[in-house]
Amino acid sequence: MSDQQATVSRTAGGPNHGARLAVAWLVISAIVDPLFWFAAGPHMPPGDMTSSASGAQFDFNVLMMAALPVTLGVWLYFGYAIVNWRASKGGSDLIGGPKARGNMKIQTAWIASTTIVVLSAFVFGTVELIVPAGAGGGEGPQPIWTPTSKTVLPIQVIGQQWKFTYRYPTYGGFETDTLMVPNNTTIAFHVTSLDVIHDFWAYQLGVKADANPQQDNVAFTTTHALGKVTVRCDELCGIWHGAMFNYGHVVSKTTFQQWASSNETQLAAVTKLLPPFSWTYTADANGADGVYYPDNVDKYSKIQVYGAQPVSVAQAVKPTS
Amino acid sequence: MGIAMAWPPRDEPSETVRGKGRYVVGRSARLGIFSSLLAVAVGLVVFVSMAYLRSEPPTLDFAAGHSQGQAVDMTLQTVGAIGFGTHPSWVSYLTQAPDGKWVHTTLWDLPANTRVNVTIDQYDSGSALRNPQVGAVYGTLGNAATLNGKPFSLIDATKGNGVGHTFSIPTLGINVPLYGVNGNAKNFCNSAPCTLSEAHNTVEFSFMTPKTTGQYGWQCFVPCGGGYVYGNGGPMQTISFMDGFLKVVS
Amino acid sequence: MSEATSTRPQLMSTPEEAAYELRAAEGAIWTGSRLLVGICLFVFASLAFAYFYLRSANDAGLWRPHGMTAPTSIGASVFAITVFGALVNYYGTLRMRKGLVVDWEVSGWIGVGSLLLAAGMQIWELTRMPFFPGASGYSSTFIGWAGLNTALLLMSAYWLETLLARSIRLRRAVAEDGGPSRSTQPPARLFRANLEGCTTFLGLAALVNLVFWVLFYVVV
Amino acid sequence: MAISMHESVGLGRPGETPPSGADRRRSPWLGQHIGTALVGAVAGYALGHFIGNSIASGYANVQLNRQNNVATVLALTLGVVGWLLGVGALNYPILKLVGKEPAPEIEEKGWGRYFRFTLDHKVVGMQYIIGVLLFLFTGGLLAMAVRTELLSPTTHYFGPGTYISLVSEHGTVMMMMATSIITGPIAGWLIPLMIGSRRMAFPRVEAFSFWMFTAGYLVIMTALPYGGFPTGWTGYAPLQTQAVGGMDSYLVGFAVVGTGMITAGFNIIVTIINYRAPGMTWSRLPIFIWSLLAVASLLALATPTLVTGGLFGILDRTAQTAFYVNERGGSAFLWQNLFWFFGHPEVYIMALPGFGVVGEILPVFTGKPLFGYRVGAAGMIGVALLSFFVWQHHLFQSGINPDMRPLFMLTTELISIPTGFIYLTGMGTLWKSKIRFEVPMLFALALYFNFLLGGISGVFLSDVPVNVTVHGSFFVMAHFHYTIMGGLVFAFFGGLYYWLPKMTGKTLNKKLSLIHFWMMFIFFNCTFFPLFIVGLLGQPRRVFEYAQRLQGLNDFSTISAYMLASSFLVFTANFAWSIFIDPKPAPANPWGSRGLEWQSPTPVPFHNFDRIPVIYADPYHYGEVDAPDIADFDKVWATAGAGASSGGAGGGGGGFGAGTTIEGGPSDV
Repeated sequence: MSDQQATVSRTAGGPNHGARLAVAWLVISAIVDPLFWFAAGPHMPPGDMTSSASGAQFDFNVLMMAALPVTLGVWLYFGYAIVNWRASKGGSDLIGGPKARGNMKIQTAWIASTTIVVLSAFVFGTVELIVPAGAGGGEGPQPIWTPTSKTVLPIQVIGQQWKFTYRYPTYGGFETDTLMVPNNTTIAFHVTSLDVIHDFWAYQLGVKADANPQQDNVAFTTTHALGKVTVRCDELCGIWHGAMFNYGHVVSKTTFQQWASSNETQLAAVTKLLPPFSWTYTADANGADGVYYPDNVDKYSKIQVYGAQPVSVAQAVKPTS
Repeated sequence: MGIAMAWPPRDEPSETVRGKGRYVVGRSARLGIFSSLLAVAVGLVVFVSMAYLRSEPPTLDFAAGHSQGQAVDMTLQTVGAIGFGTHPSWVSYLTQAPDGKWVHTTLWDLPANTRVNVTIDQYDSGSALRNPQVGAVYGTLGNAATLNGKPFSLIDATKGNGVGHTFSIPTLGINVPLYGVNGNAKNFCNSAPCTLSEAHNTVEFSFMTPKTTGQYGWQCFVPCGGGYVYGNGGPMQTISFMDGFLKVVS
Repeated sequence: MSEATSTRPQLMSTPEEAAYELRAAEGAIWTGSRLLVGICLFVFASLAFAYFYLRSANDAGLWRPHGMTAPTSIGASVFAITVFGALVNYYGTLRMRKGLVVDWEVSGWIGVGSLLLAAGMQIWELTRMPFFPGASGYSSTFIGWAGLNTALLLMSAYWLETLLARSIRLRRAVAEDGGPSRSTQPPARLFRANLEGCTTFLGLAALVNLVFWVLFYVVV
Repeated sequence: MAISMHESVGLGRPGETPPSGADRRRSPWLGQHIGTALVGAVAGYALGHFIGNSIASGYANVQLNRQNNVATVLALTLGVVGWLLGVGALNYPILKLVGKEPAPEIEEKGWGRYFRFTLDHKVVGMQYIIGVLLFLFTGGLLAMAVRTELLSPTTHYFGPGTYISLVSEHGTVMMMMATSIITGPIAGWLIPLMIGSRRMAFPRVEAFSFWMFTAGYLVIMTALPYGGFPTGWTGYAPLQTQAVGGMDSYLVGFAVVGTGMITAGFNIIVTIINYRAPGMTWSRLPIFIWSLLAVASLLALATPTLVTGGLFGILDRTAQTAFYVNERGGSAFLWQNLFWFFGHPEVYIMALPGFGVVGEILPVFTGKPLFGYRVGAAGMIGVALLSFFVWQHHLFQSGINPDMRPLFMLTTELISIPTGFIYLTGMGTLWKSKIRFEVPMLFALALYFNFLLGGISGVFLSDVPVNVTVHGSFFVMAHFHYTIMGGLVFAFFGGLYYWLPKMTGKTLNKKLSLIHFWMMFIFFNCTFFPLFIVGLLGQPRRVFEYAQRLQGLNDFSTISAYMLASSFLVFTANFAWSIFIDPKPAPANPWGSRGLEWQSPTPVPFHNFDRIPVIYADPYHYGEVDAPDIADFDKVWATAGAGASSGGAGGGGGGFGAGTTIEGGPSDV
């Protein structure tokens, strides 16, 4: 913005409004930007418990570095105009005619500078999306940006009206209401739904992925701090959407091992009733389908029809196909 | 009519174009008309919000006269078709009020941090589960429940009569499946309230209400809203049918 | 007008103003009919998007599980009759340009009849389907097509019919001025602009029918 | 629309005096009006219900749940048809079947005309004002209900089902309103006056769009008695397919309002292209008209996708097709794609007219010409074009096409460049100006303040990594309230305060207007700014339970929302008092505008201009000593306008005839 203001100032007489504005703007930016970066930045959501959370925090702060000067610059300009150029104070000598109707330099500078800002934001955003393996967002069934880590813990997140459950395919495929995540581990969340669209939002993990029926939506993150995690449904899914939340924990690897093995044993009886593990959670062959479609020719839920092939636990360790 | 206009424009009106007295009725009459329209609008809004939007089934009070440490007994029933009201064909829960009457509600006042003994008479037939995980009992006291007097911890919904409904409080981690009755039973109950002479299963369990007061939603996890995609519409999304609140009070 | 309803002088357009507004009205009909074609194209493009989306997302074999196809003979008839109606009308407009108004009227009525017949057959086809509407992606999009095409055909028939009815009245009204095809009277000029727009729209109907006939019956 | 291709010009000369005996000051109770429309709607509704019950009461799903969607859809659809028949909107389309010429467009008198199907765009404009205010205040009351529920994180004022229905109803009503809030009332009233035309191109289509709009209001209001709908305004399937009867009201309502939007956009485009006065070249067009041209092309071309998508939804719910049910060959993503292909242009439908309004207001109150007029106009067209290519940014976390995310991030961020032009024109116009802080100017400046926050937060949303946190949270909710309410609604009120003196000939009370502005501005920001923070701290949209720690911010927002709502009470009181109860005459041109619309007499005669004006200059010659006349209103065409009658574009060609062939008057450059 300083470009334009400086240019304007050269074209007009009287006090050098452009220079004043530019100086004020530079001073304000020089104060506000570092202030935000150092004082507020480290506390910005969603925190830094995982790679994707800290990535989102970093990106947010970087965007703020550009957004604050732009916003304050525009407000400063408007404030300056309101204070200085009011008719009740006499205002300026009116400029009419072609001079007031446009200024090629300013217009070009404006377009060029906004284009540069926008393209930089695009390049930055793309890098920040691709390098950290999708930045914690749901990448669909065939993720194209995958983590570098050799070992990935897959956790299947199942949305249903109205709760989330979690299946751990590498631990016998048990299913539980509680989300437990080991620390310093790369996780692949395989998010799917039994019915309508939900959205798995593990706030502190910096992970968000829609849960679609018959779809496997994969999101990656790597944990690096212990703590409590809030999980909320972020896509309107019916009456209890607002109550569709629960809490998870990032725990040490050994605690997680103990928890997982004990659950595997304790829940063995239930696990036996569950359908064989697959990337989309296919309803049981006799599962209630609501009898909305009366033809009964192609009932839901025959695994062979819907293509969701069961996979062995060994296959399940590496999430990508 | 060219307009080479002075700047800034003159303050006084350059041309008065419309006078008063255009209206058929006088000023006070217009004021009256407007005020009454406003009053009607306000009345309509208040009526709609109070009489319609805020209307809800009655809340049964299990907390009144409750003394500390004493357990609360609560009896519910589930029925395949409520048989009355605006949605006679919907499945529903009913609650027995302390005076013994069956009330079509799922809202209860319960004292905090108190043991609640629940008896559910299940009159509905069952089906398989979309998610068999909800066939397990968990979150009750001792993770225990009895079916017709016998303890059980898991129902395989693909066998026998399947699961009719569940009683689940997701935020408290409580889940109890209710075994279905035979849909072909001669004495199958077709409309509420059902009586014990009709085919039913009795499920009993206990749970502790939380220490913090507030409203805790509960629901059924069996897709029993027939005629809706995924079986989760209609009664499954309507308070007093398959959804309700524990209103935990101190 | 004997008793003036307004205190200001009655509006009297100069001939130049009248000509100006007449050209604006003609231009409005031209622009409007093209815009209408654009609007309808977006409607059918949405349908085509649905078709290709569901077809390409066929990972679970649910696009057309049992090789089901809507009744091919009825479908081909709907397509053929629609194209026939549009072509007949177009031929009629060529005749009308030579001053043969009645020729166009005959072909126009044939066109209306064809379009109505096609719409009727499209509805009849719905009762002759070998599949349930919700059986597959194909069946769903087909039902959508049948509904939208019926609406399109009825709309085209309506438009053409209004022009035919107008033409009959115009023939009398502008008889001494060269008839609807030659008259320079405003109603005749607007009528011709309107007919031109309608013919364009029928071209759209024929095109859409061709595309979706290929999609639903030929390359399924 | 085709059905109303009018023949404006009867057998006689255009504009010839109507046939005798046509004193249109008829009794307001006679003929067709809103009362007969209601009767028609009720009759159509009952008929539709009857037909639907005879068709579908035996369906298996209807037997199970006694919810007959076929009957509901037919009842609502035929209700709308009955409404249109009752008000007389279909009289001419029916008469056309027997070749009848349209009735002459003659002036109606008396207050009864405001309740009729009328061909005067100025009357339709006034009808639209009341219509959009009805929509706005209904949506506002629903918002109050939503905010009331959010006073407490755990105790509930409404049931959860009712709450979601209120949220959905609020969103839908407001979206429907916002599509028309400026294009209906202000644009409908002003376009012919601003381009020097005596009429809209298709006056019946103009009126039709209004009566569809009101029918849409009635239809969407039936959602509540039908049990509401749980999907929010986005109507995501398969929840849509699963929902109770209120969903039918949503789908039919959007189709009805959508049809109204298409027809309104259609009419605006055709009028602007064809009915510009001689000399009203493209470079002399007011910036507001440019914005309307951009908006109208979005209205006409994006909305068909919504209507088609809604039709698929209706088929899923009635004919049991499976467009949106994954398990049967459909795809829930299909709805998301179709909906947002409409939905994102829709967002700009709700931004661009606001830019146009402030573009008109700023030059008047700064006494300077609009800065960068061409850039501003190009920006609006650019926004309109780009808006067709950004829709998947709503689906960044959905699992659709992850490989496309960088592309949609780019297009989304690119759109901020043409949007930035609006700031360029605004800031350039303010440079060394003489600002008069009249009420319309305050609203215009407030738009620049608010929209900046809305726009900048949009860049955060477009950044995919940040989107992971803010998608679907209160952050996005605050973002679009800042753009739509902070932008469009502020522009609407600015426009009302600016043009109402022209429209009604009456002066609004300045003190009340100022109170309204300051309350609205302050409490708008107090209501929505905290919601950015609430969203960043993890509160998803459309929830009735939230974290205890967020109660303070939510309560602050709720209380501010109550104050915001009361600012509209001030406006209503002002409007009623100044227009109806105690009217004070307004000066002919109270703001000293050079706009063409201010140069016609007040009240504007039925035909707007006795002589079609010949335009000499654009309306922004402020601050010039020898400013040219904008137009000649008494040009005797027979001598001076010779160009007008030459080169007639016969046979339907020449869509760009008007405005370009005349070479009257000096050039303005």
